[in-house]
Amino acid sequence: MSFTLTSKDYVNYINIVKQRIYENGDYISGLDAATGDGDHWSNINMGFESLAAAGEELQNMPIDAAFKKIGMLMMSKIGGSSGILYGGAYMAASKVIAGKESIDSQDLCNAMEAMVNDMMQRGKAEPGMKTMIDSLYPAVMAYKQALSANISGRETMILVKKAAIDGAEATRNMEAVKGRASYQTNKGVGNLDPGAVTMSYQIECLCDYIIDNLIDK
Amino acid sequence: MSFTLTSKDYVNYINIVKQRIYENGDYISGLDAATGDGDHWSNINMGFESLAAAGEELQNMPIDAAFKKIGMLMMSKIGGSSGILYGGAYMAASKVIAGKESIDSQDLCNAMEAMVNDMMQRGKAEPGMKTMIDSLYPAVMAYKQALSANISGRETMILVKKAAIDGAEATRNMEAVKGRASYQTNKGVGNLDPGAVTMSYQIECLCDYIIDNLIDK
Amino acid sequence: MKKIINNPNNVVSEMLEGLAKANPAVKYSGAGVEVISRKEKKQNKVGVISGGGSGHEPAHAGYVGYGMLDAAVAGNVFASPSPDRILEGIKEADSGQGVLLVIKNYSGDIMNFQMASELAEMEGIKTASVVVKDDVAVPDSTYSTGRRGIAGTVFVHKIAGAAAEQGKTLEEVQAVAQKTIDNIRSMGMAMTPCILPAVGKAGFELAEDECEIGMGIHGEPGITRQKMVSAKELAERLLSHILEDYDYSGSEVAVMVNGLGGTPLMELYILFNEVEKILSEKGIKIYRTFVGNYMTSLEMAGCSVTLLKLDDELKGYLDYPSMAPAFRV
Amino acid sequence: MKKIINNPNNVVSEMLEGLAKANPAVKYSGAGVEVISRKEKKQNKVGVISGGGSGHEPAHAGYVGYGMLDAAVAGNVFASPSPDRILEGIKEADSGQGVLLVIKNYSGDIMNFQMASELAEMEGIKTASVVVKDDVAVPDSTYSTGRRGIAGTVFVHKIAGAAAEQGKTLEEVQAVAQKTIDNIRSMGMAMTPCILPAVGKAGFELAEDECEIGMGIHGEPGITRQKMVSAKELAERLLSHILEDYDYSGSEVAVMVNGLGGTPLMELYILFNEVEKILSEKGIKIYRTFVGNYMTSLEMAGCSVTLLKLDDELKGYLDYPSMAPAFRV
Ligand SMILES: Nc1ncnc2c1ncn2[C@@H]1O[C@H](COP(=O)(O)OP(=O)(O)O)[C@@H](O)[C@H]1O
Ligand SMILES: Nc1ncnc2c1ncn2[C@@H]1O[C@H](COP(=O)(O)OP(=O)(O)O)[C@@H](O)[C@H]1O
Ligand SMILES: [Mg+2]
Ligand SMILES: [Mg+2]
Ligand SMILES: [Mg+2]
Ligand SMILES: [Mg+2]
Repeated sequence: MSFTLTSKDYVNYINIVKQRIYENGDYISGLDAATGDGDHWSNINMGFESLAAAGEELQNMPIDAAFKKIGMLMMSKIGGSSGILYGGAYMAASKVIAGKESIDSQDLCNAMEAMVNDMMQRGKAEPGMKTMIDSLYPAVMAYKQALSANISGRETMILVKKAAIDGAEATRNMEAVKGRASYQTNKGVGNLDPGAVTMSYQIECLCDYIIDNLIDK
Repeated sequence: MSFTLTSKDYVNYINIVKQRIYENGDYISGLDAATGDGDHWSNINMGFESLAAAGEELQNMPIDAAFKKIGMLMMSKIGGSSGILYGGAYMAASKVIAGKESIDSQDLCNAMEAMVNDMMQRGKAEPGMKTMIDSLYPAVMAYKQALSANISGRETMILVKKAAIDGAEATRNMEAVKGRASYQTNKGVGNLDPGAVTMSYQIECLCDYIIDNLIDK
Repeated sequence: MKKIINNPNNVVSEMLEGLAKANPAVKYSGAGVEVISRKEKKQNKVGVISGGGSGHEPAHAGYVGYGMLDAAVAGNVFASPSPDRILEGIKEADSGQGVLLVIKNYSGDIMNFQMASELAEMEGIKTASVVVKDDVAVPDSTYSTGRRGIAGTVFVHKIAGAAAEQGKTLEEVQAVAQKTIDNIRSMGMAMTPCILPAVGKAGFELAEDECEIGMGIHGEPGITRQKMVSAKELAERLLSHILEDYDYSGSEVAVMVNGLGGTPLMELYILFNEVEKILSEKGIKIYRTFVGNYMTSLEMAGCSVTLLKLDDELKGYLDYPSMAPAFRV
Repeated sequence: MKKIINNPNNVVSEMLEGLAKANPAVKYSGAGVEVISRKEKKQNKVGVISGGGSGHEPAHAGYVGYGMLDAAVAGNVFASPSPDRILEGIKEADSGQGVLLVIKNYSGDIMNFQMASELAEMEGIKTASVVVKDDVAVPDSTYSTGRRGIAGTVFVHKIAGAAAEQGKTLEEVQAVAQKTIDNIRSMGMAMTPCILPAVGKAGFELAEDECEIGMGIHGEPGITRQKMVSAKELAERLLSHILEDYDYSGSEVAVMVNGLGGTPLMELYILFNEVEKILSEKGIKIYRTFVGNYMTSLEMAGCSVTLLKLDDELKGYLDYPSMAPAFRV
């Protein structure tokens, strides 16, 4: 039912999502340019490049330490809103999985919940405000529900992934309250939130990685 | 054979050439941009606008005083190379026709000769250096020759005009020595000198004005 | 993209390296930290630091110097510096009397400076913060992020820096910085987009005859996109937004006409000439004027106008000497 | 054309009116004369004036102030001022000890300043002239007009101004200005054209990946049009032209990295960072550095690099205080 996610797995996943983000440069830059300052892609891309560069070190750490290190790297390399939000989130996640070499599905769900809580608190933001939270929050909700419903690991991952993608898509019609899109007269309505889209890439890649590599077919 | 050119005529001529220059803005600006700094048209256009604005005053002066005033206006309103060259030239011309209410063909020839001499001295330039002198100088030579050959006033004006236009055209293949075109690696070869072109407009308009208005057909 | 750069990823460190070589009064922390600070550290003085994304040069590193900032912390282009960088800036600025953080009101900056100040407190350094929000293009709000901080920030650096230099306490410096913020309003416009080095192309376009009133210093949306207007109309438009928001009537002000990077000084002076006429008509007295590129957006063409209402206290601080290369008084 | 202006024909007078309102230490002669001069006139001091076409702001009016110019005379955009304007500038600068005219080497400027100095002599004012020709993009020549005067001119203002302020005679000020000129070399490049307000469109184009090495500050042709290069290669290229022309090896220099108006400070610092590396490799010691927009070409994107070889005398004058708003030392 469950799976075991190691630091090595996480580094593999990082390399996958790094590529995904890299390939979508024009698209993501365009989303942030439309409603913000245009740097979200270059921020997050630089962040994943530095995570990938630290891959060797990360994969030899226990997963809690790896998460902490990832948080510190994202906070210091990305900068901007995303850097601190991801940085804080990974550090918070690291705490709830403290002492673990590797994690199972419940741990991952707990970690993601800790992440979204930290983001909401730090960003003084809630779901519905047209931010990256709008992808992560529904994914966490779906994850929790799936775990309590006791459905298969594969189905769980599919539900989580779908919630994240739908959540990102739902930002299109939201009015921005936080972040730069809130400066627009129309509050960014009609445009996707770039942070929600890159969040959905990450969740999607992670779920796919778990499905493809950690769960028996 | 000869004609009588008054200040009133000169002001009429100024209005005609002002229009001619105004209409060729893009063309002349383009010539100066290609080899220089692009301001020749705006300089000379501003100059003729201020001459036209002073028309009332100019047409009630004796012609020697009008030339002096024109020189002062051109020097102070045009600026750049053209302003001082035209300014100095008109002042020099004013001296050779000193004491005259109006001028005849010989006087005009003398005035133009004084002009080109002043320009050459002030600009430390000679014919063949790809400047406005290359239009004025041959015009003066043609004028002198025509006067000594004793041909008709109409024919004289046609010859003067042709010499000015041909002279301007001849700058195309000259290498610039003075002025900004001299900075080009190819010394501006292939491009007309803007100052020569606007000089040829002036001589052409003046000759045409004399033919159309001052000479019996 | 045509820029005089080497690698787009190194623009910040190479720029600051160059800046520190050009200005012997400051030192550069090195790549990855991106802090410019005074070489001669005065003891027992409140430190004043600022920072934010890069691309706003001379902000913020150009304002480090006697009478102004003690340190400036640079993020990547248009991205707030991270807490660890800011912490280094705080440490450089600290000489035992605490450090004031001058923050521009963007959620990224707020979050990063907030965490940095927590880290500093953990290391025993007292900090206080002020948040500059002068851009009247955005409605003020406590629910949303609210008003952006733009060119008016430079006045806050100047005044807080002077107060600190004169030996005021952290609370006093913070109070006068806050008072400055409360009396500043700015409004900008842009005529061309800017290009982030790492992105390589413009994020939006403005037609050959268009401008955007109220655009932010990161190219954030403004109030209206419209046909370009004359300098006179532009001055009226920008000032009307400012004067609707805050009552400057009868007061003495400092004026800043700020260029966004691609607009020549000639145009800024022509704009100021119109601004002055309007203020003088309205009986608003100009005490001191600053015209130039103070808070830019890379190569963006455009400008902003800032008014700061002055009293004797603020005048004194504004007039106090500053040796910061980008703001010599 | 998108410019913050009113009427293209009034840009110079409106700009100078704005400048004088912003800077209480200077006065403006009024439209048609276009002279900015110091309000407080020191008696019995050699006057130093400069001027030229407008569009090079802060040159020349921004260099009027204690320790630098006494007056600056502005022509229309890119057109030398006329003799009558220059004469007014000379009169403003004269306090009985004569006036030095700092002229940039363009035939228009030479002819207009020459006539102005004759007019001044007729009115009993002694004048002397120096002609700045620092642009190594153009071969030097006595037959043709020869080398253009570009950003290096600002160093001549600074040094002549300091010498005059220290009470040197007209001959002495002229001699030190000439010595400065003899030791200055500059080289520039451009990435975009500029637009004359009265013309309304660019006179030439540069492709999205092209630059022109050696282009003049009025958009005059350079040496080569080529693909854009990195900051490192650009520094090598510009310096190689300079160093081929004049032997700076083993000497101490002042460096200026000048922006043409549309290039952000970030890029200028990155370029300087490379310039510094090359000079230090070659054992050329930098005594003092100036990075910024000193001699611009309207909104043109581009830059120039200037080296001035210093000895103790020139160092002294370079370091002497200047209160000119665009060149505070
Ligand atoms: N206060 C906030 N809370 C949560 N998320 C936020 C907040 N502010 C911004 N974001 C997210 O950050 C994204 C922008 O990130 P980025 O472009 O890297 O930073 P910046 O806005 O500082 O330029 C937005 O699309 C949004 O998803
Ligand atoms: N030394 C000179 N002698 C004669 N004519 C000159 C000289 N220098 C320039 N010119 C003429 O002036 C014209 C340029 O005039 P203009 O553009 O008004 O001045 P500037 O070159 O100062 O921008 C050139 O096309 C040329 O005909
Ligand atoms: Mg962004
Ligand atoms: Mg010209
Ligand atoms: Mg940003
Ligand atoms: Mg010119």
